[in-house]
Amino acid sequence: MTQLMTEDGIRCDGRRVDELRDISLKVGVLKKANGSAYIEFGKNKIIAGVFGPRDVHPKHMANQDTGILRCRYHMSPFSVTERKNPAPSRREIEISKVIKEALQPAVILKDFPRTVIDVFVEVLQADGGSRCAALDAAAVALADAGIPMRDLVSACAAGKVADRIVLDVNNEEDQEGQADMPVALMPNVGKITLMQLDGILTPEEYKTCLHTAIGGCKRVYEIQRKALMEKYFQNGEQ
Amino acid sequence: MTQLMTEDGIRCDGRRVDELRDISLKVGVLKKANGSAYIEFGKNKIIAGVFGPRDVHPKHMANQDTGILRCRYHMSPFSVTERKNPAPSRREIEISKVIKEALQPAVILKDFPRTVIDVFVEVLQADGGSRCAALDAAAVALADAGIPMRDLVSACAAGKVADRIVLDVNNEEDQEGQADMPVALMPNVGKITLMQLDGILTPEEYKTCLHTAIGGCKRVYEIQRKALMEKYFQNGEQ
Amino acid sequence: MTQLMTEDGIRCDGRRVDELRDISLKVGVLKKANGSAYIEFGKNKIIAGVFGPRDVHPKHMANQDTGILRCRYHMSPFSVTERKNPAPSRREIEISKVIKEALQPAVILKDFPRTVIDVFVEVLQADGGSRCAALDAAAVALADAGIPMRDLVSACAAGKVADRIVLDVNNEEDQEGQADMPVALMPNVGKITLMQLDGILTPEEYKTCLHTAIGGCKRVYEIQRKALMEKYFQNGEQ
Amino acid sequence: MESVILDQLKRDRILDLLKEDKRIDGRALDEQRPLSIETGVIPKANGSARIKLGNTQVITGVKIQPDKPFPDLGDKGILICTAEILPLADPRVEPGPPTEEVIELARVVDRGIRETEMIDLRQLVLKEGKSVIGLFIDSSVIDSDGNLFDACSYASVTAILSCTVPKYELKDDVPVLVEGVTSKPPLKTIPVSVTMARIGNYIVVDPTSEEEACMDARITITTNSEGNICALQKGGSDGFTVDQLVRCSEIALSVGTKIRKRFEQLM
Amino acid sequence: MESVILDQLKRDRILDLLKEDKRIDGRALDEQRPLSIETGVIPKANGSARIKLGNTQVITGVKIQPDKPFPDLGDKGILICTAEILPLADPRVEPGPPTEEVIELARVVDRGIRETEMIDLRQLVLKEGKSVIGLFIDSSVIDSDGNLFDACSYASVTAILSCTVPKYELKDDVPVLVEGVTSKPPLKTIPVSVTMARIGNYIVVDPTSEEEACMDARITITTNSEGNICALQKGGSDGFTVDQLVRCSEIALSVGTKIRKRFEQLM
Amino acid sequence: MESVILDQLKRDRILDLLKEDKRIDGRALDEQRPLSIETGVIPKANGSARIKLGNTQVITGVKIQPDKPFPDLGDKGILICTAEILPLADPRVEPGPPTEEVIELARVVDRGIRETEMIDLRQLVLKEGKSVIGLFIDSSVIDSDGNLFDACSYASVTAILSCTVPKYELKDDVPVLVEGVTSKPPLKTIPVSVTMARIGNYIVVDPTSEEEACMDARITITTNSEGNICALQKGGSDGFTVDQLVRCSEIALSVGTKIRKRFEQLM
Repeated sequence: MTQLMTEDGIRCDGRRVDELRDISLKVGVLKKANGSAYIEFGKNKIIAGVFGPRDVHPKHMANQDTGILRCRYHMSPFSVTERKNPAPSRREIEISKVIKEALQPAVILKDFPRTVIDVFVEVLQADGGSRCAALDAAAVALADAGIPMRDLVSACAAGKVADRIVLDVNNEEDQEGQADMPVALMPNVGKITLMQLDGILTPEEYKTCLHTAIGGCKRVYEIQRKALMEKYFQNGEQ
Repeated sequence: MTQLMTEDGIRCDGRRVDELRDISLKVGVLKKANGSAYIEFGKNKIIAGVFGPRDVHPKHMANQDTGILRCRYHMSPFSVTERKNPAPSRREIEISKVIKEALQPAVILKDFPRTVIDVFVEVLQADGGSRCAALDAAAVALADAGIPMRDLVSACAAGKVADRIVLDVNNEEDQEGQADMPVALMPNVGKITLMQLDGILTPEEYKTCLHTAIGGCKRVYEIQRKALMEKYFQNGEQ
Repeated sequence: MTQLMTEDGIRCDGRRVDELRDISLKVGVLKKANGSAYIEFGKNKIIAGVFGPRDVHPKHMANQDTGILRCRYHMSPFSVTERKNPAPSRREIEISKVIKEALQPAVILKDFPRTVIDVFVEVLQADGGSRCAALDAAAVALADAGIPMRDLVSACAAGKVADRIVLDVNNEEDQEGQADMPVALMPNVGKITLMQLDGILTPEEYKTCLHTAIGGCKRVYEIQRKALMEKYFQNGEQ
Repeated sequence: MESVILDQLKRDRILDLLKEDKRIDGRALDEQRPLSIETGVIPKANGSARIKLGNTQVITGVKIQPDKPFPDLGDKGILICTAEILPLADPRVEPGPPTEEVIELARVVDRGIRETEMIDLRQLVLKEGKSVIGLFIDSSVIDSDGNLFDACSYASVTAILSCTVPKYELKDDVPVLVEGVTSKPPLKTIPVSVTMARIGNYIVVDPTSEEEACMDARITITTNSEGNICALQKGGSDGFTVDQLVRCSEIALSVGTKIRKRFEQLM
Repeated sequence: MESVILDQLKRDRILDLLKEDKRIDGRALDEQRPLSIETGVIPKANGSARIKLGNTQVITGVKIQPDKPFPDLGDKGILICTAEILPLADPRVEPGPPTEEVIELARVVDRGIRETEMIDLRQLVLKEGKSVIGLFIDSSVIDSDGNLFDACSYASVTAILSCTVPKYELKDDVPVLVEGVTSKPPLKTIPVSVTMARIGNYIVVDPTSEEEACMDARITITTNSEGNICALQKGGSDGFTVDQLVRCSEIALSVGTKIRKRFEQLM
Repeated sequence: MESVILDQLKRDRILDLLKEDKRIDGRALDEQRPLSIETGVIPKANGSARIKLGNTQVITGVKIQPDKPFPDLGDKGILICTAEILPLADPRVEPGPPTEEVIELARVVDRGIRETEMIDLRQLVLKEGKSVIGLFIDSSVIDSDGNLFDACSYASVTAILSCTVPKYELKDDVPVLVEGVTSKPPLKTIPVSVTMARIGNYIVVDPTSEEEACMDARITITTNSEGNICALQKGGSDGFTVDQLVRCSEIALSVGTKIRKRFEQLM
């Protein structure tokens, strides 16, 4: 059993309670995809690729009135400690769905009736908070693909560890901590588009945890903006 | 090893050889289905729901000249002693087929070209004779859905237990008895539309068994009629 | 461990290094298939049936500009020592693909746009070299179906056993020998349309092995011709 | 998808009513539909319940049998909740492998029971790392008129509350049933989920399928007997504001308390 | 489905002939097509047979190998009959998971052998509850011209009659093959199935695929060496009268007796 | 399939250039695209590599864990190579079960490593017939621009070269990890695959997806450190002449030697 927090409030990976893990985000890393991004978020290593708007197969899934969004969150066999079966698990299917619903409010699908936008996320190495990191990369990959968007989507978890509310739960804290609450935010619109909770919080802790996560989302947003700027406005000019 | 029959011809559940188990049948138990019925037949608890006539998906299965009938017989995981895997077994697929073929002669499909009528049967608790009980509920659910029919379909098994031909084989008799013969009858038309046999019968016993089962079907028919009357002509008037 | 070759160059089944196993080939053995053939090649017993050109299902797989060829190589559960699961294994799927690509150059598909030619191969009993024997039967079944062809396809393996290059590797030699190289030849056109290698060969042995296999293919071709002649020109007249 | 115009008209109608604090079926915004609970409906199961929440109807059965523990969880019994929407429950459902909607439904129900630690799984161990008791809690939706999350959750929770655990003993490391001896399941708390829909700026509790068809977003919040929040799932193709999320947690606690009292009467 | 008019014409033609007690291929109504039986066609299998029933052709192989018994059936060996219609047998068959027709075919063949107790499975036990002998009897239809039920059944029965059972002994609870020692399978009776089609009011034995395409209903009745009826399956989209069912049982007994004599010559 | 005319024009253009010994991207016919190799990119795996071959990009991870040996191969450890084309790598790829193309890809990569006996599997046995070490070498194509065979093969080989094997010891027949003790994998040779396309009468090394779209046939030849040929796979819808096949083997040996030097620097 790991000690998750010192008396001085230092977490098992050396962070303070309100500190994010290291994040590095790179836009446009793939040639064939219309848009792509690679994120390292703590020990998470995740790549996102976007295709579309394009024709829907099978055709009966197309919608005459709007474009549709599809998402696939998938973990590589070597991404976790014990080799993972490559077939999608029920957990991966559920995460694919909540990620899709988190991105959907940000994407202007009405402009592309009868088409699909496909977002594919591959977790090459998994750590705590992989669904948030996946969302952060996916949102930027959508922007990189030139898809019209109302806002970015920025995601980060908060949680409860050693009786304290902490930002950005890592793998050990997720497994041995008291609560994990992943949150995704449209930072300019101010909407929460993904929220889940596993673990036990008092009503007061619930509010604190939510605000802590939102603070993390906003910091992630700055990193996403910077990564897009780096690709599209490298030389400082507009 | 259960003793299946006393010297006085009393069966392990207290019935005489020509006695049916208790049957209760209720029509119109579901809101979303176009027709439905719930049957308790001994310890069987089975619900049937009907949709249609409606469009066929996938479309290439539609028939220009006639409507088609589809059936699904399915057992709930908790319906049997040992928890059942929810995926359909080969046994369930075969029973779905023989139930479909037992109902088909009674349904006037020619009137609804290019459409499908779907009959879904769920065995919530299974006892001996579940396919007969399922058929009894399904036939009534078809009528409840307003599907034009030539006749009802009434089903009941007979069998051989302790060297005697008995009506309406229960679970213990099915497993330890000598023969089980489920039969379905269109009672007014006089046609047998389902018949199977597992076990060994002399030619003479075969005839007796068949007639015994038909007698049971006719008694079930009265119960089906009464259940439909109760729903549609509750106040005695026509 | 079997002794695979005597000092006199006699192989474990009594053959010399350049000797084929017994081959018997019969054309037109099935009634429903448009073309068919049955081959016994050593202990291999393989039947091939061809349907087409016919409509493609599902339709989106059809090609406006050309016919397509599909192949299925399948092993019966009783074809091998340990009972085989009837579901197609990855090995069978790969062999289906290389057989299809070996037949494709010989079949004039351009004449039949929007259609499919289906080649089904069933291995009733398997021995070494079953993919070559399957190809030999399939090519003749295509001809029997009246499909326009540029050439036949004749297949035979060579390999390395006890440090010598041998023709037509049998089961024991395949499993305990040093190399196995199945080869398919369009004998009149002079093209190699299937070639694989498992095992280790020097560059010089590689060339010898390839020429040895081609020699085998040519002898198989004579057997294929004779089998077709027997069906179509039984009385010696043209 | 076929009737976009009708859907829009229905949404307009629902929103117009909401502006007057009314719902299409006459309920208050934070009012659940009538809830009926029957237990013991499947005598062959170790526990069972039939729930009617308005026109939504769910049957849950609990099967309890010895099993091998999961690797690394050798000191805990097994708990698996599944959910299925039977094709007779809904014209849109087709037989076949579970859709992502059904997988989400089952996983949310499962987490609501697992994360609240309703059952003390440590008390269900026959031999650590070798042999444990497994609880399989399978829910079948037989009539589908919205809010399957709460209906399946309530049916699962009440089926557990009503179940009896058969006794098993190890003989030569093989679990053997001890006939006639049963006990109540080792319970720690009673989880209650409350699902809400956001339609425009309004939060409505226990949406019908009509309301779900035009909602913007959905949230399911599970609370425990101690008044804490223990599981949450946002769904749907739009989001919530922070204020709405706080309001939802308050509704979940107050509605949950009422429901829990009904459940406690079953014990 | 494409050629409804042609199907109707064909049915009219067949019915016109039946009124004169004739069939389209010249047979009497209760006459089977020519039956050829070859055994030992797959030497690598423990038993095998190739059956031609008119143009219908089936190959069956028997594999015999040690296995674990089914739970609750620890005092019996394993018997599993499968059937497959190979895609080369019929233009309508596509590769893929088995259809409901094929599942019914396999299960009817299996029950015909299982319910007659053809093989005394109690003699195939190495160690009760732990280790038994399994017989896997796999049938492949390679040419499909009607009445696959009887063709697969005859191929399975004759493959069993011709098989030799290898000897296994337990060493440290592991079954080990005793080389060179085999025995005949422990047989109790010889089941024979007879399939009939009803077309109008006529019952015809051993229908071709042409007759199956326009039949009203189908019945397969299996009898044993003692003259009893031991398995039955009605199929098809219409029914039978009681009189027809009694008549069918009589035909099944008389035709079955003739076929059984052919089978007995193989022993 | 949609743009038959464009494909034909592209093929004409490529063939015209080949007549002048040129390729569409300026390479010589026997010249590979730039190859970049990074190892250790997935620290949680026991070995890993990221390969870029032109615009084709593959990541491979090696997982090493105790397993049961295959029956009849009780004296050998387990080696399994898989390959997957991720849907983000290629607009034509859809999620779902592997296509025949992907199955061929994985099996060719696997045989290239297995048949050359790169790893001495006999050294990976904990207890003969009972417990062995398994190497799972999983390749994911993340950008697909032709010649996935070599890209996956190189990624797999370099991931193996860079991996460390954890130590396991049997305690009561259960394999237990010995913390902190690792070793290099037991290597015997370094296989290098070289894939060539035939376009008309020209053989080009390392085809791009543009070249693959108009090639006549494909061949992958794997050679080992001793200069022998150890695995070969012909693909594509046309064939090769004998002379071309000999020429291809010579190219595979000469190009393979250069690549192998790059690999050896990783050891």
